[in-house]
Amino acid sequence: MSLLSVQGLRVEFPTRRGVLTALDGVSFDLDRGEILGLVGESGAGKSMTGAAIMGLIEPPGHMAGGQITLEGQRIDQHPERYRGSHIGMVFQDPLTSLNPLQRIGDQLMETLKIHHGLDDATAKRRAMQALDEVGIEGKRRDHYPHEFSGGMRQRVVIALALASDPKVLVADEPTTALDVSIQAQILALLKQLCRDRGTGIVLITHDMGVIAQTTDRVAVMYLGRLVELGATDQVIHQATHPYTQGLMASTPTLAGSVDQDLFQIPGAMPRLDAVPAGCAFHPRCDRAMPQCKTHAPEFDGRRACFWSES
Amino acid sequence: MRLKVLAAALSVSCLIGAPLVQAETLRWARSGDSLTLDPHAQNEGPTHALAHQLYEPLLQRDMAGQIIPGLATSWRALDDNPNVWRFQLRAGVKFHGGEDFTADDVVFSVKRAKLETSDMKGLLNSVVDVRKVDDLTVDIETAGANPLLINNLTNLFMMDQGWTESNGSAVPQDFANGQTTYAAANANGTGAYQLVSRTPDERTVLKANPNYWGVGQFPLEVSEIIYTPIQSAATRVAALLSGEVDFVQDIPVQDLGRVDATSDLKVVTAAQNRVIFFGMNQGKADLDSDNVQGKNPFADVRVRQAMNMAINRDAIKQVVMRGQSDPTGVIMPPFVNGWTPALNEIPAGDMAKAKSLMADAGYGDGFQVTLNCPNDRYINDEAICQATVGMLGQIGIKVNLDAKPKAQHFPLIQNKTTEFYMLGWGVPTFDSHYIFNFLVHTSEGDRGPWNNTGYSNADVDQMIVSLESETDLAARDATIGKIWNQVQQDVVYLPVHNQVLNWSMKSDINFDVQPEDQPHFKFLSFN
Amino acid sequence: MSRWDSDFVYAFKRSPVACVSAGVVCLLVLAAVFAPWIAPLNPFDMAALNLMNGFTPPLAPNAFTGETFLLGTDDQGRDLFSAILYGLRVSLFVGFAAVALAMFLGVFLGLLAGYRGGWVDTLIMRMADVQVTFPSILIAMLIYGVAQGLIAPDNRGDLAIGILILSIGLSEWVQFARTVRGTTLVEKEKEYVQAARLMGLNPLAVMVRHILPNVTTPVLVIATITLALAIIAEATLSFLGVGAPPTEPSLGTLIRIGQDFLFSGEWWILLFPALTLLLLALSVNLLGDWLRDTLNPRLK
Amino acid sequence: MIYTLFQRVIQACFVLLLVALVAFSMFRFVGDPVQGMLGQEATSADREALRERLGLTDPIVLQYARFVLNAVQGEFGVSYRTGESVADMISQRLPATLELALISGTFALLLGIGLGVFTAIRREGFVAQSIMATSLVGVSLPTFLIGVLLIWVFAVELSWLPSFGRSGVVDLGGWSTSLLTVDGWRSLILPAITLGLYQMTLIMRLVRAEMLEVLRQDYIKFARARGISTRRIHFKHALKNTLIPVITVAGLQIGSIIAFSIITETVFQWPGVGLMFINAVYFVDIPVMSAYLLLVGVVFVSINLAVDLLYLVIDPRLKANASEGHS
Repeated sequence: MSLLSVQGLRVEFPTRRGVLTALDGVSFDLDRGEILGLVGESGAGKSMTGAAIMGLIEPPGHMAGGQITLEGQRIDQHPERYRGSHIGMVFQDPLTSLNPLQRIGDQLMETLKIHHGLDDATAKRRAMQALDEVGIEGKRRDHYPHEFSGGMRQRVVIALALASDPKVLVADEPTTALDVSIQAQILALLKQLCRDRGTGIVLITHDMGVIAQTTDRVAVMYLGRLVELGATDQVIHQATHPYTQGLMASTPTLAGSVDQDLFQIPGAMPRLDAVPAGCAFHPRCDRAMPQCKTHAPEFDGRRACFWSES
Repeated sequence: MRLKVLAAALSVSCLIGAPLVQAETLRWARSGDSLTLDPHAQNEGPTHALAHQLYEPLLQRDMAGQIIPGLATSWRALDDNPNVWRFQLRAGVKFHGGEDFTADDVVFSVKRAKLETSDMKGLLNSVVDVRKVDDLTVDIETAGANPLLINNLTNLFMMDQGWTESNGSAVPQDFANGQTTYAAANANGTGAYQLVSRTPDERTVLKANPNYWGVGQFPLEVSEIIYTPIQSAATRVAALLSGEVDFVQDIPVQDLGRVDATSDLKVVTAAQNRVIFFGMNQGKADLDSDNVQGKNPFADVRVRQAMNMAINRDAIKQVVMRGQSDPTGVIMPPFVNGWTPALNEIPAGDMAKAKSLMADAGYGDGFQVTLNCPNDRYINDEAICQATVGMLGQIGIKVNLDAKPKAQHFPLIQNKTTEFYMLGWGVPTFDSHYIFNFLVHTSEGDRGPWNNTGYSNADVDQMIVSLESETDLAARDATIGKIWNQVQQDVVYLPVHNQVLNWSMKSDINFDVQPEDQPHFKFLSFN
Repeated sequence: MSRWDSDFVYAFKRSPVACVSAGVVCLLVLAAVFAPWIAPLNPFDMAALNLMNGFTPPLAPNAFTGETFLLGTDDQGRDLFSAILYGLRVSLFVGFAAVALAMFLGVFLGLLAGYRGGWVDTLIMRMADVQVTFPSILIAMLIYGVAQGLIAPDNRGDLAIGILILSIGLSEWVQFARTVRGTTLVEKEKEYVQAARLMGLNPLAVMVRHILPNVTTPVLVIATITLALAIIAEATLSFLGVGAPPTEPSLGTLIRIGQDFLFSGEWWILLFPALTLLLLALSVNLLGDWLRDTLNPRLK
Repeated sequence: MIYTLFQRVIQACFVLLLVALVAFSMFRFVGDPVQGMLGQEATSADREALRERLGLTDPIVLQYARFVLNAVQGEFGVSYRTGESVADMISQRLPATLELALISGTFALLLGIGLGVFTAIRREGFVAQSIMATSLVGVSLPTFLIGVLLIWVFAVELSWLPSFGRSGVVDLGGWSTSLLTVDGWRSLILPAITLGLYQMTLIMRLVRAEMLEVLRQDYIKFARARGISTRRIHFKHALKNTLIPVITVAGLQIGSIIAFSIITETVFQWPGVGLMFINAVYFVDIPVMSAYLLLVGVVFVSINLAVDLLYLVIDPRLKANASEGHS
């Protein structure tokens, strides 16, 4: 039994132009200690998937189908029971993720007390321990968020997210807002902490470099649908879906030598209210076949594409 | 101690037997407060109204406006010297502090009221000396015979010499320079009520004077008076309607109906000794505020006659005043010596004739002028002006109305900067001379200070001055009649009406309206 | 831009509050503009009034003259319906003019402060701080006092409206200035401004062209809310005796007159002007609220 | 921080001097006090003499210098109307106004914050929407009318509350309070509501807007992701962040409350400085008017200073900046 299992996830947004399907048929599993990358262009539904796992979809959006299980138990019906305690989350911008008016130690203790029912003294000790684990001196627990640099703040955020020993951590672009030099440190820290505790990570990013460096497996999303899923090496080097191939070819660090011209996928991802019939990617696909325009390919556990099946 | 208990028991049994003497509190409200407790520092209605409860003059006007004895029991001009008035003082009168009232106090008080800082000195211009004859007799000497001296003494309050001097108040409070004295905040009079506490503009509490000389002569049924100024008219009405006050002098005319219809309230009505009128500058060669170049339309008597006809006094009474006014054709209330029904006759409202008069005067197309009007002094002053603007508009006079608080309005008249204005005039001496001297006499020197019309008639001036020393009252009255005829003929002013007082009170109160708007609460009784 | 427009129109159509309040505001503004043609009488022409018509109840014949009036008459025999239409005109004129003045001042000072920076900025923004602490009614009393001293008494009647506009306008410019200054500070750093400078164009002129479209939305919202404030401030000042004269009454003056007749049973003299004012201010406020919610991208 | 404070105090003094100039010069020109003080029998010679005595014939600059010098010593002269010392008049009436301002301010703040939070977290709810709509009625009617209507309903028609004045006053050694008696509180209710309604609406709407803004912030999302209960997020995390901008506005509202008490005190005959001021305006009582304006200036400026200081205390970000010396 996998740690986290997402099956046939569907999220809908009722709008004045009709119901928009933000996620459709997203399925994947996550094992203990595993890091699963979620990639795709902006608007592909990566963050929405993360929010769905946390049960934090902003109304009027809602989960319209599928299920999410943690160690075999459904968590999507009462996400508040698992949120924070069983599943933690790290957001993109460490500068805005912390309450500016609360000392970081207090924020940590608050989380610890809520989830573990600790007394003040124990909570304090654990808070200092947690800070220590992310490489922050315990005595800085009395400092306010604005007294830390961006990287340090993200460490605090990670400490907060992991304070309750969650089984799964959803990290939504955890390094995007940071300097490149800090990014690697934070990723390494995340990776190490999760390996030590056996925490599974869903790492949401648009940065293929981060994926290559950090994840065990990777899921590629396009317009709210999963298009490819596989071991990181495999996806990067032997992509089967034309979209994934395009994505890889357009990433400088993965595309080979520097002087080679970067590939660019033609066109832009359509808006959610104008999803093409058939395979959503077909208008931009140079390998589109007639059936792509009429039928949507099923996800077979590895990819969703008529061309690569054939 | 035992004695006291016995006395208390006795008085309690007396109280039971005598229903007239019971503890009754009267909550009294009006729009403004008394300005000072120093009885000589301000010559002003609300100030005198409070002072009359605490202090007493030698003689006073009763609730009907008649002169009655106060601290003097009798008075007469000496047969051998008409310049001297002799006053017999009431015996056995004590001040609130227990001091005896004597001739020395009278001499002191009159002299005090003649000092530079006194606001009452203008009424005592003719007084040259005041002398003690014996402990209960005083002589007041005037420059020349003054047959009407006593009319000027009805608001001249008597203070205790010892108390006043020992409290550093021998000189009246210098009100203008903002001096504060002991006597301005405390009171020691002979009046029917004595001061308990006072916060200016907020609340003044009086209680009955147990040693008052008039016990038995006056009803004296009010044992405590709580006086509260309430500025906002609506709030004043609300306070009366909700039973928070018992007696209000100035309820707006439109609310009298509702007050009267309220089961435990009533309205008592009487004419007031105050006339409302318009003045216009007819003496200037050219007006600044009009649109006529090179001449003054008011200078033409036909224009003034036309205006006099255009003002529909009955409509003003009916609508603006809700019937609560007494339209008049002369700037003199009926209480005043010299008043006749013929003078009082209001001009016929003949619009056609008024228009033809305007045309004859060369203003067939009308003209434009500014009217200055107070908005917080007389009953519905601003509304009367507004109505007048409309009426004058009908004979082609386009009037711009400029209404403002009294403190800003009156300077315009006194500085002679207004050319068309509203004014009200009370006549505390009840004699025509008071009106002539202030409003008709050419404005020069001490005379005619409020005559802003530019009206100047040497004959009239000479007759006015002659009134002051005329001892033959019949001849004097004849001169008064002659002056009035000239004033009416020249249409010096445009009279509107005499104000009507409406005192609103709890229905169980028996109280007549005093024509000077002075409630003397010692006369008040309960049903 | 067109999408913004269509979104805006769509949102507008979907909000009954916005539709109704905009409708009411339009109706009232039209009524005010066309008052001379709609009103049965000219209430400002005192000569045309018949005092005997005073205190006529709505739709009931007057006891003396037999005339009937839709909303009754006031204490001067003035047809209330006409008086309200003309009063609306005065109130709206004061409101719009005051807002225009505040907007002009605010935009100008905001631009200046943001663009020049340094001591000019400090001075203007300090002035704004001080200004904000002094409520409009005190400013109005100040200006009224000064005007009383400086203006010849004969002209005061005509100038009452001017004083109202000046005092309300002068006390409401701060919000405009702050908004414009903020936008100016952002725009100043952009490349096109530098480019304009390099090309020898007047950078300020270039900025104004770029900044004004950027601040249209917030300025519109502030203007709407300020309009409601100005209309109420006018009424309050009329109560204190600093407002429009009773011969040419605004809604505020009508209410001040009407409240004298609250207890005496002539309810219509207060009720109709008060209702009109309430309707006007409420609609403008609701519209301002809705505009702020709809146009503010952060609130979407 | 000391530097900032110093800068602020200097600015405050400058502002006050300016206010003094305005207070002095404007009122110097309104009407003519001399006329009001003398009775109807006064002659023009009397008036000139009085003018001379009051120093109204001196050059304006001299009068201003004298005014400022006296004001600094707490000496505002004497009222033309009542003859009392203006300083005494103010100290006698200030408690009434301050208590009224305090109660209506507290009412506005508590109810404003409470309703603001409620309408923000129940943003779409019917009750919240109704509160928002009715609150606009409160700001769409002039204060004086609300006061008169309250008197009409609660004093005249229902006879529940007094219609005017300040009763049940207890003197606490120079400070008269009406907060110690039932009567005192009863007489406070209507004026306090009248005065506080506008501010309450304003604060409520501000709190709502700020709260909605705060609730959109990342740290609120992160707090939710950390599993903190909605209740705790609203009242612990969001509210405190909401209140920071509210402090400035609320502080400025105290100034408004004191200024608007002119109207409320007139309607309810509340014996405070506002009523004193309006009487002074009608009577052209220059010393009282100038002193009042200066008083309001001092109150406003000190409130501004206090708000600045409060900011430093509450917001740790500013404290850091100020201590580094660049604010």
